[in-house]
Amino acid sequence: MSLDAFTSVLLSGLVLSSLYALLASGLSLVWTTLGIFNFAHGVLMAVGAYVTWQISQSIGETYWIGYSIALMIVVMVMLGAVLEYVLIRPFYGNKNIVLVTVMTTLAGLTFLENGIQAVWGPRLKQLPPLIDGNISIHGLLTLSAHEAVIIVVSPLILIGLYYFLNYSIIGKSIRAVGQNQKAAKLMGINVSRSFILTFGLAAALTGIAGAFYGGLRLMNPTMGSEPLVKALIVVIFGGLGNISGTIAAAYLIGFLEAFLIYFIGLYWTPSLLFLFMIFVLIFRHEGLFGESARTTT
Amino acid sequence: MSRIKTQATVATICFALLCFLPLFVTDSYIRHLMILAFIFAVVACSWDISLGYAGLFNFGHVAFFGIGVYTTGVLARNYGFDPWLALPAAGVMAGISAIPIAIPVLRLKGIYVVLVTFAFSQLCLQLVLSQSWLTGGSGGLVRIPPLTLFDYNFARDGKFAYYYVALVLLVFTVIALTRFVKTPFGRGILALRDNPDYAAARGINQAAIRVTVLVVSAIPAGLAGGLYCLYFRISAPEVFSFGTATLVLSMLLVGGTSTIYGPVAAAFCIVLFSEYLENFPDLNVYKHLVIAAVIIAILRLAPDGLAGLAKRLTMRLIKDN
Amino acid sequence: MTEELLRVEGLEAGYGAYKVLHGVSFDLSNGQNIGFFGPNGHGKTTLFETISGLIRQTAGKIIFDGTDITNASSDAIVEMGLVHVAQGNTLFPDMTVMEVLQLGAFPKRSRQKLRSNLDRAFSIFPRLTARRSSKCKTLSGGERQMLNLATGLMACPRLLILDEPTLGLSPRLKEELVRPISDIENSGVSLILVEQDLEFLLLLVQRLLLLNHGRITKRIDRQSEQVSHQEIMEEYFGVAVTHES
Amino acid sequence: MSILLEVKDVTRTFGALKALDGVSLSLRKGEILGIAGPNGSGKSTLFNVISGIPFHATTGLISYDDQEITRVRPHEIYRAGLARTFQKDCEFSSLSVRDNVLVGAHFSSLREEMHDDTAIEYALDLVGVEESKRSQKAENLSVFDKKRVMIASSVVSKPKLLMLDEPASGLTKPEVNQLCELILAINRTGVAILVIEHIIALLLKVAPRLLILNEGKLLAEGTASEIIVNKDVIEAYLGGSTHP
Repeated sequence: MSLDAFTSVLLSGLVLSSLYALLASGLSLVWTTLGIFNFAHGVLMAVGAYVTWQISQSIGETYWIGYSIALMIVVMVMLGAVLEYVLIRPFYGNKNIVLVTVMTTLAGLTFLENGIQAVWGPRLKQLPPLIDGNISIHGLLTLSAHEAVIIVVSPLILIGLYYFLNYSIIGKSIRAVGQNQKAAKLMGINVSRSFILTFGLAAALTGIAGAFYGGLRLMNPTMGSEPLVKALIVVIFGGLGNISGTIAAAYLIGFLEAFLIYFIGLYWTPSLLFLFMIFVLIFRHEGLFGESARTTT
Repeated sequence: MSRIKTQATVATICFALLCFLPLFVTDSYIRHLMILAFIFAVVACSWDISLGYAGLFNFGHVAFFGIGVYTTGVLARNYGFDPWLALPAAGVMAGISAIPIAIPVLRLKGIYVVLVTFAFSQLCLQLVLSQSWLTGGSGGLVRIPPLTLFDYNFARDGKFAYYYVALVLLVFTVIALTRFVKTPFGRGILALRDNPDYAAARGINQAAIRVTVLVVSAIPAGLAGGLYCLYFRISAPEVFSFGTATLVLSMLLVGGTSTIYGPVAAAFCIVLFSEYLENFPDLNVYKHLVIAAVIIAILRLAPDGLAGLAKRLTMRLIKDN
Repeated sequence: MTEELLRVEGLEAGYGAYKVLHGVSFDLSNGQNIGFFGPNGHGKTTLFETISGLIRQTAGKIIFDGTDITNASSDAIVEMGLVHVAQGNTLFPDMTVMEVLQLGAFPKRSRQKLRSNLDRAFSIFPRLTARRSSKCKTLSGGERQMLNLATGLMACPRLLILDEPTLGLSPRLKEELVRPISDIENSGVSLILVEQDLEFLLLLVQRLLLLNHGRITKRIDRQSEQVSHQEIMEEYFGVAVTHES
Repeated sequence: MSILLEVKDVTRTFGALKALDGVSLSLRKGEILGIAGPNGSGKSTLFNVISGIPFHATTGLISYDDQEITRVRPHEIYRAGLARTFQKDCEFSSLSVRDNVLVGAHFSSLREEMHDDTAIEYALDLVGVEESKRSQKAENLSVFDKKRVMIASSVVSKPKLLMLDEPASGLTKPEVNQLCELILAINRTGVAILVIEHIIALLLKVAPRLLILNEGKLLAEGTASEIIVNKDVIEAYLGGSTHP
């Protein structure tokens, strides 16, 4: 493996990892707090990208794309809240909630995917990069400025998320709801408000990933489905309900994937990843980084 | 009239109607829709055994269907097997592949079962995609030989013969599964789902039940896959996709779990409803939006599915009379 | 001091078709403490979960400090100062002692007093000071109970419901809890205390209520009546005791 | 009479907590033995480790009918003739009353003898569930009927030992009396019975011999009249550790 190839694998691994981490942390957050698995999570990435595109079209392309992204985050938080209200809330207390919400979130996925198609049509779109141009370091390593932003900003967002969850009272209350709902209620925490907030937060994180992605590749309504499956593998590796484990796993899987593709090719890589996932589930279903698993319903 | 008798009567009438339908309906498009409904009804009601009756969040059931599609496709297309042999082989193969799936499922519960079975179906998809020498990769296998009987070609009779093959498969599946869940062993499956600790205290071996359940539910799904392949004469990787899983799962949940006949009824409703929407070309992009919204609405308004709704309605009728 | 703090009238509640409470009524004035006892499975926990808004009642009324809280949400009830420390509460396994205490002060009325309440909690339960950065799941049974109590205090309660705070504790640990609980009492908080241990209850409360089959079947006023062990044993073990002996 | 169940020095720990701390007991064939103790004294844990549901003992030895069953899987323990009941969730909710009992019969060692339904009807007769309720779903029954059906689903397998986990919880006084009659009637058919209760009253009526558990240890053992005057027992129940 030449140094050149090595650095390019490393870079693509870093970009992938960053996007997976944003996506998977939201997925994991929803699982931890609400105890449900949101299959509509991936499509939110596409929604985020398209909404950003729409905003940037409306306010004019002379404005920096970052403003559109900021507005998109607001929209995504509201959309997340609406999804929680429509897809999850009616089924609290249902003894089959895990199963029913698998179905409702799948239906949500279908709805949003086709909704995008209906609203924005099938024509492929692309977002402008956050920063134009390329960065070259000692001629060793060349990457676009946009990729560099992704690599730098994503960890910052995740660190922010980590601090929010661990050091703010609202973040702590979200974690508390995930660990023991009854005790949280008895402490005066409004559980349904926490749920809505969690969903909104997860949607925003995913939307950001979508906006980043939309600056890298062409957008389409199903652009979130493959990353969702990857995020799922990440969440399993990191341990369900373990945010720091999830983030670590995202970077591990991102690199692993980049190197596997390089060494064994595009075709065998997904099979191997799924095989790993099954083995992790069988032998260590608390994940590689988890110490204790949430007891499932 | 007791509920069971009513059910039996309704089922017999439906069966008789379906038997004679092709004699009156010569439109091959309607026959085609019925064949689709029959095949998906088999997949949906066999899924009900693991998901509804056993309460296993098995999300990989469609993989059994896909395994059936590819077993028949590979045997009939690549190895020149007689389609009549390749069809049962699909059931056998699906049944056998249920055993490796059962192993992780034995140790896990809840959402972990969803995830591991989901991973299994994704693994199947990836294997199919990567082994193009055998499976045709993302292009799939095409020009698979159809069913024939002596010189009679099933593919050239306006969907007449396939209609009956699919109907027979559905009727046998429904009868076999209904009987299966009524046996004492079948009662044990429900007992284990309702109360695992108590079930263990009454001699029920969880591992044995789970393996049996997965194998029994996989066989009809595999057969349905085999028939699907011989009918469409292709094996395409889409059968493992999210879309197929969503479609069948919606039949199951809209129909109502642990009823068998509920998912069958829902399969008809959903296939026909989604085809009916095709009549409105303007609606085309909105078709899936409408279906998704209807599914959410039904889950919300009738948490036990159509079967639960039907039961409540008959109860009310009985009370009123 | 005789101003009424809590009044429960004809409360009925249960789980689905299974009714647990068949019309429970009692009241409590400001500064007063009452104790509940009675066999397990007779509705004590259900009663308190209904009062604190976790379970909806099917009939009856709950008045706290002059406000009808019958249909209030659990967070609104805590916000008013009615705090329920649940039985054998496992708290939040992956959170540290400090975090749990901070969450105890989640209600707005207690947030400004976070610092002073923390100091108070650590002075009542010095053992928690050393464990402040340990995760809950590593705590011993006794430490958990202390954290439970301390967390309840963090919310600035006016009425504190303690559901079996000594469950599963050794006699020595039980004894250790008497002082903190009476400290809480002396700080002007009213208590509803549930205990299996009668002696323990009698140390801390003025009035005893026996909950039997979802009804209050006996009320004992400590000031006016001499509590007879024999009598309580009979209630507790059923008539069979007197018949056999 | 020979020994049917022998528990030797059994311990069960959960992390730092010792739920059972060196408990030993033995039960003869056909005997009724009562086990009482305050909450958290380890009664249920004792039942759990004997039946293997949902966990086994940490250390110690349990033998049943001269065979060691300390780590045997729970469904095999049942097939060997040791049936237990539960304090809560006492039904297979979606099954009919008859099917609740059928499951108990079908998965026992008696499967081959189950040619007809007479055994099921007999078991339901024995516990006194009315004919009219037998086709209903078990979840619609009253608490007492659910408990009776659960007992029927165990006696139908002709167990040698029946373990009743707080059978009187949630019952009214007249129902408790009926339950006592039922326990005695089952015992007369030769079944040994181990019953745990929080309320001693029930035990006093049915069990000639009693054990009292407290804090995971055996506190006292003796006949009913010996137990209720035992100082340690009164103290364990009503406290007193804080008072001289």
